[in-house]
Amino acid sequence: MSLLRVTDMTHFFGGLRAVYRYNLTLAPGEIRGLIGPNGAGKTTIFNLITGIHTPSRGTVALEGRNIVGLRPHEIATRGLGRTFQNMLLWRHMTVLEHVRMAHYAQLQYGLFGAFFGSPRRYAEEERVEANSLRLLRIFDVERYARQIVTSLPYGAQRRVEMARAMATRPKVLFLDEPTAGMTPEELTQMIGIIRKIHQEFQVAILLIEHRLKFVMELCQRIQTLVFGEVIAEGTPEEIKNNPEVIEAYLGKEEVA
Amino acid sequence: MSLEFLLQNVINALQWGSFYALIALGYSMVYSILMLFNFTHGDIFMTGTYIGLGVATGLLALSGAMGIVLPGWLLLAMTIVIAMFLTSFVGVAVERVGYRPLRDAPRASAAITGLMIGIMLEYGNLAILGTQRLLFPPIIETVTYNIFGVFVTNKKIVIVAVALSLMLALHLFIQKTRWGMAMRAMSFDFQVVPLMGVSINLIAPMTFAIGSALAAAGGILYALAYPVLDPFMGILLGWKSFVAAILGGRGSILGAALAGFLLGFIEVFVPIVFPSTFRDLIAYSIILLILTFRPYGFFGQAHSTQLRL
Amino acid sequence: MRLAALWGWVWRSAAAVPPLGWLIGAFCAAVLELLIGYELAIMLYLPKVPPLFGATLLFQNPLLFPATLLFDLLVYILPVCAVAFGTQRLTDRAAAFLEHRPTWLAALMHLVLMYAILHVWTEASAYRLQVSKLVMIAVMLTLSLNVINGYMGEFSCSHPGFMALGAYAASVFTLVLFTQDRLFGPALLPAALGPFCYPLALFIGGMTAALGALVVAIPSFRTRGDYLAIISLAFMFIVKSAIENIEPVGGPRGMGGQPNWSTLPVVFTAMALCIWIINNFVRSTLGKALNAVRDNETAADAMTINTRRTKMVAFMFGAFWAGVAGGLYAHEVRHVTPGGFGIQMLAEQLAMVYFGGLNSVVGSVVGAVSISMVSEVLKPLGLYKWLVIPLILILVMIFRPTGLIAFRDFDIKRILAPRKAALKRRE
Amino acid sequence: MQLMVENLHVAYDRIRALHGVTFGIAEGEIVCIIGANGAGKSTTLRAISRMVPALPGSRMDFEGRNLLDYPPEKVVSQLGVSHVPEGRRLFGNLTVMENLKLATFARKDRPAIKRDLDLVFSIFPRLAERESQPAGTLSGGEQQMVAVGRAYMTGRRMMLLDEPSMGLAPLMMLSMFEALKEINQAGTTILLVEQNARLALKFARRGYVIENGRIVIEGDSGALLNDPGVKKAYLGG
Repeated sequence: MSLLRVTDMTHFFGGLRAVYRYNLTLAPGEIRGLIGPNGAGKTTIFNLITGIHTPSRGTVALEGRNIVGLRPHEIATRGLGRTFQNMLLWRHMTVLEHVRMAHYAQLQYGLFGAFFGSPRRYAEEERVEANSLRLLRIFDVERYARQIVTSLPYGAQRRVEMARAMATRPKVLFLDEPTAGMTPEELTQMIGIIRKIHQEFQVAILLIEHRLKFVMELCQRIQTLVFGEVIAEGTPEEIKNNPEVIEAYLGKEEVA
Repeated sequence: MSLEFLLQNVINALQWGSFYALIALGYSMVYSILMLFNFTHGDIFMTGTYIGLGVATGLLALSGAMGIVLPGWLLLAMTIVIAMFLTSFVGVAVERVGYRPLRDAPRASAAITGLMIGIMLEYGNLAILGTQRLLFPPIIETVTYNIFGVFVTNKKIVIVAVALSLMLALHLFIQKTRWGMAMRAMSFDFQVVPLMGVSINLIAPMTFAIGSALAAAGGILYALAYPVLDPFMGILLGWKSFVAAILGGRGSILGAALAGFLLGFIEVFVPIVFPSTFRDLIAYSIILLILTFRPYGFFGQAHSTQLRL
Repeated sequence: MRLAALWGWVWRSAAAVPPLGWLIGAFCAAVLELLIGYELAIMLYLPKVPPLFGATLLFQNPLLFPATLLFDLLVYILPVCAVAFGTQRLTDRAAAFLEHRPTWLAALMHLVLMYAILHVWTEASAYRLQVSKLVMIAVMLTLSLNVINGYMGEFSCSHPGFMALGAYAASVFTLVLFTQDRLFGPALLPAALGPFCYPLALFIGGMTAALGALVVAIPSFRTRGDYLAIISLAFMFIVKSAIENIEPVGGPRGMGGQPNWSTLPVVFTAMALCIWIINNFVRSTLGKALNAVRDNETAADAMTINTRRTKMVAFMFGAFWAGVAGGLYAHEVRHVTPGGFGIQMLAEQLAMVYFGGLNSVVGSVVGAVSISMVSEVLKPLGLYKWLVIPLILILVMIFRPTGLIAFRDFDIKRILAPRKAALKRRE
Repeated sequence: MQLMVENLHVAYDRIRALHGVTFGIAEGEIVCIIGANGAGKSTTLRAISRMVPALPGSRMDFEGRNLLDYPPEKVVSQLGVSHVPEGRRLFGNLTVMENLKLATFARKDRPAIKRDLDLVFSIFPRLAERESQPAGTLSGGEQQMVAVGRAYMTGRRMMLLDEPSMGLAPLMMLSMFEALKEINQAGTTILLVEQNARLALKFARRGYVIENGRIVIEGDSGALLNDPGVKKAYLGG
């Protein structure tokens, strides 16, 4: 059974067609890539699926249940975790607080516990902290745990954001350009980290990427998006040799 | 309710609307340029009125000393122009001292400085002029016309006419001049404006200056109708106009003017139906409802409502 | 250079004494003042015991200032330091002992001691007592406003409105039930029961304010920032003019004759509860969700945070404490008018929050205490006071735009920890 | 060299974006900077036009004058360095003509303004047709024309272009680059930053490859096109 199924998703911003008849079937544990030039609508697709915008047409089903129209936090609670292209971190919070915060939906102690500091609260918070530290260790940012997130190096911030997304216990993880602005070493490291979380958490991953090499190495299947439409879909090999993709993505051969 | 009664109140509403609209324009302009509210504006209105008082008294004394009897309308025109000119410097000073150092700070902090400068203006006025209330000199004599049973004073006509023509002038300035063009551009995207070779430090003070000048004009018109001045007069009118500016949609000049008049109408017509003590209650309730269901006012755009912190 | 070294030495030795030591020192000073304060004042040619450390005399009668300084030195500074440093070893051991007991025990001990100090100190004059109570109420207001404006980052202007709701609801409750009143007729219950039901009255005041906060909280789902600021401002004006139009509660003339139940222990307990609960809340993950919503709502949503619930909780929670503070205030000044809950009060509260520091419990306490104090000190200046306070605030905003002590967690455990260990840890 | 950038360091919010970028452009040249997303391309341009502050130790000279002495609006109006920002950033509420006129706000030379306007309209005849239309209602390609035209009107010594091909259809891209060539021939030095590396290198004479805030490769376009390092920087190796 497919974990996430998007059918005929279409969206307009004003009169502008941002996404047109987008389809996606994601099996559990799959890593799928979404590539395309800037402004092709990749991030919009993420925003539509995760509920930031509601698609004009089409359906999105997670484990067979429709999630269109749910509020973003409800969708996230059901198992869609994500990172953002420009890293939406909370600028006054520490790294540890970021990851703890993402456990929000898993907390049971309620307002009463928060106000009066019930023993249950401390028990739960302790568990959350332990889990957060574990995640930070996996993403190799444990040493920054008590620092304010804006004081971290760029690559570390990216990893904090991923750790934060993993703390929501996603079934599908959406990564929006996880390697933007990274050095080659960090890039290699990131490939390792993504592989690791893929194995450790058994999570399906949909990732938007710019660097073809990165996508080719990680993904089993790749979709290419141009002007809101999928123009090609297939294995990395197929995509690499698809003339339309080459034209859209690298610039026309005659031009070059 | 007779037609005459209705018309009578329409004129009153227009008069009040003129005050609100003139002040609201200042809030709205500064907002559209700098994305922050000039909370000092109500007190700049007050300061402008007092400056107007000074100018009018000075002019009267001067013409008296020189033995010339100036016609009332000329005196009024001169008072308005000179007071507008002088008050614009107050606006520029407020921008320089209170807002420019805080341009990159959280906007709430700028709001606080604005409020504080306002308090300083109020109490500064008290400290300088003392606690007795001053009377605005009667520059023009009241003449009442009876037009088909509707009583209209010449003052009301002057107030509405001057307000409307100032608004028209502002509109022309913003639409036709290159300064106005720069202001419109800045309201759309102020970060790119320097790339056009236009300095933000030029446009921002100018906006404050224009807003303050309009507030001064509003103040003198207000004093014409209600000549007893009070250092705290800016609070009530200022906050209401501020609300009108929001209601119009922030940064929208047309919206601010319309909302100002709307507020005038609400305030004049509510006491006809309800007890007059309900005036504020109903006015603010209407505003709250409008903003709850139309969160961006009449003409506002839904961009960047986040507070920077 | 030498001055810096001296300062460092003072700082280091002060840091070596745990809070317990300072509190005991302060208690001794307060007792000392009660015993010999008057005689000492006479000896120093002071007309009476300086009510607020002589600060109020600063502008009233500057010539007396040296004498008051001497008074402060003899009665406060020297005894406090002597006791604090003298008992250092003892108190540090006590702190170490308490460290391994439940935190509430240690906190309670310190609170009791603090109350004792206040109790003794406010014996001296009714003025001191009233100022202390009003400052504590201001602390509650500032802290609860900080929840909305600092922790959640909305510019809410409705706090005087919430406070008015609380003040009126609590007053109506006590006036109807326990007093023979001009507006509500004879008491329904014996007055002796009153003080016991007073917490209930305050709770009702708080809940009324919290319900009122829904009017602001619900629009906050759709709009933020400036528009919400205006909605909250409109709410404040609506509350004010609505009360003005309700004749049964006195209309614009206001309501008076509340029983004087806002005694020092009541106000102190309310403030301690307020600080404790708010601090508990903002340090929990549920409370930090406020910060997440403030710093980036989209990210908060994507991280499973129910942003609507969070906003609603912040507004209602903040309003609740404003309501409680309003109830206390009404029973302290014993006459409230709707006009009192207006722009002026709003400006004062905002000043306290932004002066003290956003997103910080300590900042709120510092802001409320210092602005209240400055305001008392400058009272003799008359209206010039309103030129000085704004100027101070403008300078603070320019040089520290988020306030003096902003974005700081208040960790009772760490503060009460024994010093020896703490110092060692720092090295 | 018309523009000399030496050891340029920039940080946003304490995070370093550029670590000592050094390069130079001679008058009349077309030079491109290519690199991956987030490598620091836009930041370099923004530092030159003084939109972001450079850290101490950085040096930037334009025609013998120290760029660091100039605020952003004076870089434009006094030095004649214009900047087409990423995403075009037109004033959507102003008409096309107003957008172009605003760009001459600080200029006093009326005849020259007229001449420049004519040139813009001759390069982009479409704009003349849309003169009184609000810029926000134009198509992506037309908006890019306004952005370039507007930049040309502000200062003609040098033009900094941030991703001029972004979001354009292939045919539109080509004609945009043709137009840029014309502008270059009219005497404006061009420094552009591009994600479409082949197109950029074809168009420019020389190129720099930026990676993690440092220039890692530089050379003639022809050489760069065949350089394995370029493929690595651009395609992620």
